[in-house]
Amino acid sequence: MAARVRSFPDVLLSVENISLSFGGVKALTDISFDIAKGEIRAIIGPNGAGKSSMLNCINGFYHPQQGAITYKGVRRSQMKPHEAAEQGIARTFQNIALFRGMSTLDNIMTGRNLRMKTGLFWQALHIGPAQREEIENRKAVERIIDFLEIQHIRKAPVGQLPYGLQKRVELGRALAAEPELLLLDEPMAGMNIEEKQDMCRFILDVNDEFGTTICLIEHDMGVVMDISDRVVVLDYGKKIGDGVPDEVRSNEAVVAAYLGVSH
Amino acid sequence: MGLRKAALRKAVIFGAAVAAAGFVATATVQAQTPGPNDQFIAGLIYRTGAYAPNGIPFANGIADYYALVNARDGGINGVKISYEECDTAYATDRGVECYERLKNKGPTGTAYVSPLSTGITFALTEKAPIDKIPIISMGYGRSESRDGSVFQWNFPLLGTYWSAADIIMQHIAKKEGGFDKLKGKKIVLVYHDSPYGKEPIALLEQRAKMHGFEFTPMPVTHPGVEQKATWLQIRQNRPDYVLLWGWGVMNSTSIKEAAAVGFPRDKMYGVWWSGAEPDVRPAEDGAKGYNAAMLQHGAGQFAVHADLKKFLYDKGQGSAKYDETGEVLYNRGLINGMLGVESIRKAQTKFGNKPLTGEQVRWGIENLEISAARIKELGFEGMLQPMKVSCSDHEGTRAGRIQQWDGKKWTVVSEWYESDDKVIKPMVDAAAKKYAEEKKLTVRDCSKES
Amino acid sequence: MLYREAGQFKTTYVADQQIFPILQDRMFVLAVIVAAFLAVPMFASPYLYTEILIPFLILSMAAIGLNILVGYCGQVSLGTGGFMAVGAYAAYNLWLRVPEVNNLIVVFLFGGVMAAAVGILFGIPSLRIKGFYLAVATLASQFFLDWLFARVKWLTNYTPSGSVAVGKLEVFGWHIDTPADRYLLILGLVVVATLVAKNLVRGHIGRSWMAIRDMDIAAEIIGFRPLRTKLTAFAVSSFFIGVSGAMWAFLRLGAWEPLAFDINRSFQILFMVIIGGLGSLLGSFLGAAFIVLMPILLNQLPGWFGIRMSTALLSHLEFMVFGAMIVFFLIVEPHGLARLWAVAKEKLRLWPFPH
Amino acid sequence: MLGAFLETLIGGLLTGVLYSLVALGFVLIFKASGVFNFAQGAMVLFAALTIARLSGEIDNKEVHLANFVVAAAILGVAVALIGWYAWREYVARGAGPDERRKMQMLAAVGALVGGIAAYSYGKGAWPIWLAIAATAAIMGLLAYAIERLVLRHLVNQEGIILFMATLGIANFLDGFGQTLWGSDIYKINLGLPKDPLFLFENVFPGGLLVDPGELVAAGIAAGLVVVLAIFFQKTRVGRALRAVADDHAAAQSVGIPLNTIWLIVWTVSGLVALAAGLIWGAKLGVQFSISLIALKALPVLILGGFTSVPGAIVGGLIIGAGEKLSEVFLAPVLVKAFDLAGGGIENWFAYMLALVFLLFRPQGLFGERIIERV
Repeated sequence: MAARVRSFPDVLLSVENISLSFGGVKALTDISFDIAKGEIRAIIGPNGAGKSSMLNCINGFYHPQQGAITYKGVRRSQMKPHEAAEQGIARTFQNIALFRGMSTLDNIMTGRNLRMKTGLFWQALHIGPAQREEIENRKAVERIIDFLEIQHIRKAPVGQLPYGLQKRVELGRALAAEPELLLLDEPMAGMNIEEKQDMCRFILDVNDEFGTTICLIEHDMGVVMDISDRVVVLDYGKKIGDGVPDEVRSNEAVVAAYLGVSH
Repeated sequence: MGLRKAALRKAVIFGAAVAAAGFVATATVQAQTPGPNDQFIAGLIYRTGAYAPNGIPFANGIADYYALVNARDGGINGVKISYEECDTAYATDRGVECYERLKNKGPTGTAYVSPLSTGITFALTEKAPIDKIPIISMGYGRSESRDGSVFQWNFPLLGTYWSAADIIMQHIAKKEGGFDKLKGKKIVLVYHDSPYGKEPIALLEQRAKMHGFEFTPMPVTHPGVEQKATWLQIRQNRPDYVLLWGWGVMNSTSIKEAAAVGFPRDKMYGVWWSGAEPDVRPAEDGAKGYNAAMLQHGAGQFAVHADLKKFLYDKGQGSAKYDETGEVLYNRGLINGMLGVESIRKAQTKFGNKPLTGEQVRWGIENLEISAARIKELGFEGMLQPMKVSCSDHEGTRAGRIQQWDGKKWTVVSEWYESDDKVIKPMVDAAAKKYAEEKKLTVRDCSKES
Repeated sequence: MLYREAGQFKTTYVADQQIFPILQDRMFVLAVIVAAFLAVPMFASPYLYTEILIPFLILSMAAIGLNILVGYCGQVSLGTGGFMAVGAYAAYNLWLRVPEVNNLIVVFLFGGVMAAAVGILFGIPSLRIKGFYLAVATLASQFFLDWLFARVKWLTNYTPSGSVAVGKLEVFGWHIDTPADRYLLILGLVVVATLVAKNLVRGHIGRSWMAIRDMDIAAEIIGFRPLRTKLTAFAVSSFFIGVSGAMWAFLRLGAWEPLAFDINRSFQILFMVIIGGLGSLLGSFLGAAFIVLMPILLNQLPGWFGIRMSTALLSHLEFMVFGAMIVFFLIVEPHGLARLWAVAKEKLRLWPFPH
Repeated sequence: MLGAFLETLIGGLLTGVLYSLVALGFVLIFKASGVFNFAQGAMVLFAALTIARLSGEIDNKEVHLANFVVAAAILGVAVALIGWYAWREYVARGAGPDERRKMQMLAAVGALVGGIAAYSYGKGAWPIWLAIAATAAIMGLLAYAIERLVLRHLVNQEGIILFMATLGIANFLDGFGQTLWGSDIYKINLGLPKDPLFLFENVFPGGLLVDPGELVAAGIAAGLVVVLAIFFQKTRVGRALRAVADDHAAAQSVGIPLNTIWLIVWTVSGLVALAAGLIWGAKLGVQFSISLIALKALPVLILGGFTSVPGAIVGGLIIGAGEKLSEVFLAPVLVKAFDLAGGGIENWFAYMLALVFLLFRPQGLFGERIIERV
């Protein structure tokens, strides 16, 4: 499958000159790039390149010492993670971060939490608005369960599911929030070919059907080049390449970084 | 799972072993369920926990007296006493559980209950009128409960904490040369932070107001092993006297800390619950000169002890060692037992020689009168003053003395004092009235009681 | 063979979201509740009421409260006794000072609300402090509250002894005098409280607690506000604990002092939650039953076999066996009695076909 | 005023050293096994009771024969179980020299315990050093029993489960110790000086009060802390302990036997309990109440950190001084201002102090900053 060439006029999020360090250790240095509305954007780079740190900055978990992030036209330097979530940024995690004590259904329901507003009183009685709200959201979650083809594990505790399914549930939880921007941290790590194909299909479908903008980190170059519209490459916390897959593939610095050539 | 199975097997073996050992060790002692003609008495005592050193001798004394009555007299006018202990560990909730468990035992339920804890007394005060079981809180409990018109079921026999505090203050005043000499003096109360320790504060505040001395209460938290800050403050404030309202290990710790900060022990006065051997012995020489009020009796062996030796200890049936039967708290247990037995005896004159209900025994206590002759007959001469209980006076007597520890034994160092009813009576009336109003109780008219 | 769910299909989400989706479970629970309300009063003795059923029910409610905090939200607290005391003393002061409010339910709710407020206050450090640090930090509330009720004279209506007592009680004109009255009132409140707790933990609030418990960072990134979620848990938990504290004081003790709510109470309730099962409402009941019954049983067992041993030995043995049983249960089933129950049920469901 | 302040400060610091000692017992076990050992207080009581009863004059006042038989039976069962375990290992693995030595040690310890029991109930009091040595052996045995019977079966359980298990152990030990040795108040006579010292009497009116007994006790505690520090830093076992504390799995993978390490660390904290019991017992008398001093050490833990030995020491001093100073100088002010029924703020003040500190520094005094990752 050849790389797709699509055009995206609107910028959804732009990262400007971000620098982040932990007690003197530089994790990110002066990084800038943007994510356009509707595209699939990949961040690649060797281990320790700062990819996950970059996602953590975008959704407010880390606070970069320098630079700013503009999202939907609003520029901010600091933000709390739940604020990012409220503005429509959802994500999955490199190491599965499901709520192990809960069932698949409940895990995905947590993704709807921002849309569930009834207060303690109605919740305590579990009638009227609370029950209506629960059922409405349950319907939405059931659509996601159908979409991800995980009906059979609906009531199973997630801790006991195989790895691939857990990843899928985690994607479901992120989707349940109906995000505008979906951050995926290595969604296919540790999967076999079949599982990867399934996951690719889900990602592309999400992008197509719901118009969700996706930013993903992935190591499998084949997958990245196939599904992403644009790719940004990090190495040692610095940006060394940015562009459509074909450009990146031919970028010398990128090739050097991946082949381990010293520079 | 193998691990768990192994653990399970192990625990089963272990539990079985514990149980078996327990059975073997105790099978020699036969069970005593109260018979149909026995007078049942529940014993809320403690031989465990933080207050065991003081609880054990008292529990031994009370148990021995009942055993003596059974062995020597064949019971109270032929009605055998069936006595069962329940360990409260000085904890209110456990005490209430013990009470609930034992209150209906035997043919007529327990004759009365002596909780040996002011906290438990407070809790049972609410239950007694419903269950119709009298409470003998000898030398402890609610001070205002001596007013029988409101507290029909409470009997703080031989003295309340207000009486105790008043007797100590009278003694101090006498040493200083009169109450008017107390003006400007500093008196500190070091107290166990519980209803027990707080009881005397009201009276001492009243006396402070009357005589113009400066009164400072200083609480010590349960169980009272940490008193450094308290005694450093005492050292810095240099009070003229320190009153001690402690219990258990708190008492000896206070005396030790007093020695450690160099506060003169002969300026320390304990209540009668802070004046026994376990309180002074651990402090060794540090306790020399320490004073305490006496609940009538002191240490020493009297006529009744000869009976105890003859009927119990010579047969190996005593609870303690015979040498220890003259200790202060053991003697107090004896007296508590005796007053209970005499109350039942009194009640039998009206209701007949058979097991009596708590309600009947209540009448017995309220009409209890023990003359000097009777005291002698019972073998308690030298331990007790004559007393008379009535509807309006559930205390019976308000007399007390002061004793001093000379490093080896307690010696009586004062004459008899009687607490001043001019001070106490109005306080009792006011407090009882407040209680009755809070609880919306109907008050008895004592003038109409026979 | 009776315990089968075959043939019970759920056609609506409402049906699927019932508390007990299996018909037999529903019948069983209903039967237990009916029996508790109707059958028990026919044979129960005052001792059974006052020393077993009433403490069991009240402490079950406290255990439910603590379970919400520890089991559902993952915040270990050793301050339960203190919050019970808040409930008790708040209720006492309302009852005493506003005689117009003579309805016990209102009094208890007030106790619960005050406890919730205090719970929120002491829950604030949970944002920064985690795990055992938080557990020990909650002891601060325990000791502070103990002290407060022993020292501030107004709270105890200037009683010289610091011990307070309540008198005649009533609910909507129903005088609560006998143990049976107390039992029925408590039972009613506990049933309602359990239902409320169940509704909360199965709704979005409950999910937010569990999310914080299972992985607080992920929960925050998904959009939960950690502080608000934790404080909700502290508030709801303390509310239940406060109501149970008020019930403990009014309906169990009648007269009490701060010592009734000391640190041992906190440990006792934590025991119930752990032995019963973290994150299980059923476990709260099982744990409470175990912890209430075990000491009484151990204390009386030798007597039933006609053995009389010295009181001290009996008490010490009780300590030892109790301690050993705690360890034993933790080894056999760290997830608590509720898990044992669930395993048994699962077996029953498949019986007689083990696989 | 300055005199009063200094005096209180000194008294607080001396008390603080003892808090440090108890806290140290907590820290050792938490560091090596992640267990928040609430039985530390019960261990202090058990050790103190054992010393007091072995060295004290013999009177069987309330230790009835029946109690003794039960206690001996329980102890016997415990020893037998351990023996059974060792035997199983012996059969399963073949008689390695290690196993044989273990069994010999076991037999020796069992015999020692039996000897102690028989001797102490048959004859007179022991000299204090012998009582201490025997108690040390018993604490070792206790550690062994706890490791075998409890901890081994709770490996990989959550912290709170382990915490609850230690509460169970604490219950058991409280009952066991008192069944065995009685619940009266007993003396430990270390010959500590009792008369108060008054220093600088020409500088401060009345002099500065120092309790020489506490001074000696603090000296012993400080010495013990130094010994422990050397043990941790310089010896092979100490290094292994630190390795285990850092990473269980890694330590195991390089061949450090986890069970042995746990045994050692529980024994060491048993010895720390012994020292604490000795000092507190000599000061206050030995009674059930001293098992409650464990509560006093908890604010030290959160202030100093659960895993930091220097934290326990410095934390203990701060808490000790803080609570005494607050009680002596702050409490009277509060009492006046709010018309309270007496002070007594030291019980919660230490916790509040630690709590407020934690709000600003969640990792404690000497902990490292926590970086959260996803």
